[in-house]
Amino acid sequence: MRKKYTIPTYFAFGWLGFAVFLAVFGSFIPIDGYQVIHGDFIDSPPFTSGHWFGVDSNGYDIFSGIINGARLSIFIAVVSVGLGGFIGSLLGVTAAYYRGRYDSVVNTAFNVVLSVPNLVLALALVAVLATNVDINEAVPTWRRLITLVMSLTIVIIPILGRIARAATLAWSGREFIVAARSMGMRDRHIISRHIVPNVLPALIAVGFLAVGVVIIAEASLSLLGVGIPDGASWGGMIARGRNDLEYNPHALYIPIIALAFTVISTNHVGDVLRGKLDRREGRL
Amino acid sequence: MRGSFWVKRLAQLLITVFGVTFGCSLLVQLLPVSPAEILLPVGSPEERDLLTKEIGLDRGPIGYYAKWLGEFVTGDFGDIYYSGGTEEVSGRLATALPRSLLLMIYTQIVALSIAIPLGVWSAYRVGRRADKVISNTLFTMSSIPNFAIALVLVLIVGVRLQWLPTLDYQPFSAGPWEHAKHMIMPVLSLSVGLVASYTRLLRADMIATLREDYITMAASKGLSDRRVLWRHAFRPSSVTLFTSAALNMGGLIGGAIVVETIFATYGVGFEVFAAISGRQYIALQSMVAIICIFYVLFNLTIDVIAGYVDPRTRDRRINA
Amino acid sequence: MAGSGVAHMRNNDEVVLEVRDLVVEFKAGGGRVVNAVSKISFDVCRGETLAIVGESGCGKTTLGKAVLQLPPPNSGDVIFEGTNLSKLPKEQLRSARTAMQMVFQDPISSLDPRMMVRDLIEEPLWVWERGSEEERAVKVRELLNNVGLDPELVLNRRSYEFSGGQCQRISIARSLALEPRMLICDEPVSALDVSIQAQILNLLQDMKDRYGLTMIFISHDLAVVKAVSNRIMVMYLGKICEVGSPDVIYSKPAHHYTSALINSVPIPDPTRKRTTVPLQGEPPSPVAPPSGCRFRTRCPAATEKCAAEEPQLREVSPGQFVACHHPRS
Amino acid sequence: MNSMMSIGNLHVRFATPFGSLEAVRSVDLEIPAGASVGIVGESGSGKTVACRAAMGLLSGSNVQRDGTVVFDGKELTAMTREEVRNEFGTGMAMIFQDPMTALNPVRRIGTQLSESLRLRLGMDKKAALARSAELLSLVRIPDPEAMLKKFPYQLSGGMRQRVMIAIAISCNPKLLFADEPTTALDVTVQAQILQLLSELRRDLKMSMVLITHDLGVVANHTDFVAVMYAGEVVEQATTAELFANMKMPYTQALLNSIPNIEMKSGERLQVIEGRLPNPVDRPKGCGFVTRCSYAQQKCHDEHPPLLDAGNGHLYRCWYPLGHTIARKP
Repeated sequence: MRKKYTIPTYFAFGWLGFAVFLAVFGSFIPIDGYQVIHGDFIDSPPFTSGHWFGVDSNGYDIFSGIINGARLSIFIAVVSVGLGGFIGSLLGVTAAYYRGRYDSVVNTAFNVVLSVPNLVLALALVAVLATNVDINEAVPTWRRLITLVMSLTIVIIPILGRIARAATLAWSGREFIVAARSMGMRDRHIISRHIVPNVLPALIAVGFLAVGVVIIAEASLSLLGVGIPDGASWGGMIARGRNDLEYNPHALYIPIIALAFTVISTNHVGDVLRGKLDRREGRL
Repeated sequence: MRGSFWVKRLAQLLITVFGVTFGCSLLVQLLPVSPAEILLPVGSPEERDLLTKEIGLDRGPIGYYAKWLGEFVTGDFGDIYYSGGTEEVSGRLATALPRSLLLMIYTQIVALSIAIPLGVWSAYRVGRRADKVISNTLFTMSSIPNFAIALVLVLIVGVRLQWLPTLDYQPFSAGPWEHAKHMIMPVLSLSVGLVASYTRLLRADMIATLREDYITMAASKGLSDRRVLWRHAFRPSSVTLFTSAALNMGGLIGGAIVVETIFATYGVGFEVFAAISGRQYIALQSMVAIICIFYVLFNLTIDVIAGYVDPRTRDRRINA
Repeated sequence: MAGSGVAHMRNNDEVVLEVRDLVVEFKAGGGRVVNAVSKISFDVCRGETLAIVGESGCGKTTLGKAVLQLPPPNSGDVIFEGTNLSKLPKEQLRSARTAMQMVFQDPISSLDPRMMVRDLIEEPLWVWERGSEEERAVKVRELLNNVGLDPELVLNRRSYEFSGGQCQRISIARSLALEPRMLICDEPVSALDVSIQAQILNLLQDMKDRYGLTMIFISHDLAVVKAVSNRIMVMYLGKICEVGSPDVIYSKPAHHYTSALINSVPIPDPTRKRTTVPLQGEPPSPVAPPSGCRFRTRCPAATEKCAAEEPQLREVSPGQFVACHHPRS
Repeated sequence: MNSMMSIGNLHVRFATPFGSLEAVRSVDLEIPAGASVGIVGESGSGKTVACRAAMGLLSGSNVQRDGTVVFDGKELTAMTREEVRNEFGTGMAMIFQDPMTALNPVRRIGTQLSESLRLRLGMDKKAALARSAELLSLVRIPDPEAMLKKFPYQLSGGMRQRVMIAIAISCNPKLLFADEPTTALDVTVQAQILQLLSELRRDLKMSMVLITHDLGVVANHTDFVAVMYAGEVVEQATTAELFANMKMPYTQALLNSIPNIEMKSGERLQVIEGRLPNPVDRPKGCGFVTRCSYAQQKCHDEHPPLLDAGNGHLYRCWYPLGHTIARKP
């Protein structure tokens, strides 16, 4: 009875699996590190032997850059969506379940954060959080990474929090919640046994879309020069490729393609999950 | 009773502006160093004290915010500090805001005028090949970030074909074609994703509406498909579309940072970015406040539009 | 009607549930208030089935939920087996509620779609930690058998795999798990297909006998009510019109509203056409109910007195109470 | 008697992910001019689909319709969509079960009502609005002028249903399909609407098809009845004949399982056990065989044809009621 997946869906799962594989095991692949300079191959086009994706104008190998970028982009996206999703849904679910003053405070806070454009918020947070006591001293890389993840987490909280709140509002109107209350169930059990399992699928579906949002936001920040230092992420590669458009376009479009494929895949998976969910709920 | 709704709504929106700006001013307080030190890295301690007083940083978080708010409402948005002197934020915004507004308006016009017919048509042909082709293409388009489109446009149209200039902005007074030449690529980069998301929204709502009894009812009156689609189905299906369009306006005014940077359009987004990277926190606070006020204004417009598009929402307001 | 009054209260040892002057109001925005239930009193004796009948919007569902304190009423007392539920602290109310359970109108919405039938029915036992895991499993099977479902076939399936009638059986099994003494059924068959309604009604009767239940049966359908109840209470716009035994109420209704309701039910017999004129108009809004008797705007016998003075419930024949200034004779 | 509509061998199949679903199979139905024909059945019996298919209102790539429909001397099944559309409003009209969803929520009553007058009858705006007000008073809506300016959400259920009737009769249709017109309404309002429909039918000399699950409604408001089960017509006769001389065990079981206002209180209802057969995978014999208390081996093996008991009374049963056969223990 289960509807079979279509070819694009297999492709999306395949690509995401591949990207995650690269992110996790990329460092074990026997190729040169992304920062090794191949002086003889500067500006080599793709399919040069030993450099499948070519070499950029700094002499960096693009293939190993993509692999390293996958690690960074996916790490940042998964951590900030996971953390932001957790905090956001905690707030959203409890707010919608208990209602009252607590709910209006949470909802107002979500609205306040959402009224600032994503990128402006992330930029401002990164700028403030990554300021050193001695302003002339460079901020260490690990701190910039943490700052970036924190900022993107804060961007994600209200996005997923609002979804969790809306879904909880819809489910708590169902009569099985009244039934649970009438059998004397405690609120925290109602939330953990009845609300969360029903809200979770929708959140996971939207979570995939949020991964796309975060990957794009991170790349935008890198383009603006406030992302991961050394331009190691996909966004950083795009930013570097931009400087040398005319003679070395593949240094620009290869990371763009990698990024676009990843975002298309996460969006597609999110969409497929949501579609399945809608069909299931359509039967209820 | 309707009055009380608007009062409530306005209060909600004011709270939003207040929350955003107060949050911003708290961020300034959270900085591990005094903003005066950042703004005057080479100044003497006396000069810094003077600046601290001028900004109001010596008054504590609330005092600082009150001073900023007092000045903001009288139109004094603060200054941008250089090593050589200062520049008023209001002056910068006066050039940047019209650019951003035009960019936003063109983008919305382009996006909506493509998305509406496309969404209605593909909902009407739901499940057929044309609908599938449209949906899949749009889905792919919606996943491509706007900066990627911008960069590819620059590469192909600007650098290779040399059809359009890749940088700078020209006002309308410099001639319509000059103006348009500099706007086409930024507008295209921003609208591709919007076309896709608007079409998807409208298509989904239209499909749901077309299943309603009142559509069968309209068909059973002997009306043509075209009339049923546009007169009966479009309006009740368009609330989400217009809501989303209005919400995007705020984002387009301040959030088109990357595209404005790539094409050197220098609108509000670019100014925000410049303020952040130049650590002009006071200027940033005022700019974010402006963006937020626009967001709020567009939110109010949604309420008016939604009340017109779907009269049921008016009633819900009374019962809200 | 729509009157208040306590003349119909029985005050004997058999009374299990006593509700006094219950008021439920909702805020409707703009400072307006929906008068869902206005000062209603009634009692239910052990083993009895009280039917609450009325059209949509008369407050019958709200009344049923208010008895369970879901949510608690604005004022009034609900005294169940001598305990005043309206005055209990939260924790004690939680355990007191288990003696009264509810069956809902929408059988699909009342079951969590993510849970298997096994867990759905075990849940109340789990909440109160009744018995060991094995004992609970045995109990679940017994309950399913009792409501006419084969445990082997249903235990590991989820609610969306079942039809409305089967869901309602599962819902009934769940409500019986805690062995309540009272069951409140809120329109339990109105969402079901005609051929299924009878199955569920008969099942409820069987369960009542088997578990010695006292029941409150809420419905808009006079025919359904007649089949199951011992005592009928007719409601209109948050007030009581008439209380009495089914036979009396159906054969000689004293309230004009009751009589109109009975005459509106179509009889499946083409040789006997209704001759009476149907009641005109529709119920007014509970936000601004009419003064005096709330039914007067549609009543064929209304006089000035009905606008000025609210009728109180009074006995017109043994066991039949009516709130009307000009009852039908 | 002239025929208003004659449906011959109508089949409707839906393509679903689970296989082809035959919602209507081999339905033959005659609607005489000026008559009121009731179609009775449970949900899923195909009664609504059959009527919409006959009108040509089912569209979509997954629907397949076969058979002939002749309306007022014209063969609808041989006409283009455009030609069929020209029959709507002036020839055929329809009213729906749920007045909440069948009126466009964002357009004023006046606009919705005058639309077909202007487009189909070519009236100008002023004349159309004036005629709209007349139509509203024809369906007994007080203050029609004010009603024209209202939105559907501002009306009660009964008022919406009246508006819908006004829209349906606005172009003087010859045939009105009423799909469960009172199911969503309260009993007292239901009686008003049914009476209104009967009067309008008489005054405007319309034919009417009344689709319902309620045998009580059919008994009082129709001249002919067709009973549908699992996509087929299983019994068909004049209303008087059907109730006087039931042939089909299903029809009788349906009648007996409905709670009847005239039964004794506490009396047990007769029950139809089981459920409708799965429409994707129908049994090869009689569709009712698994639920029928008279079923024999032949009923499992062979699909019964429509048989004639004389005077137009058709039934689809190997062992009709009155036939001497031992009832299954």
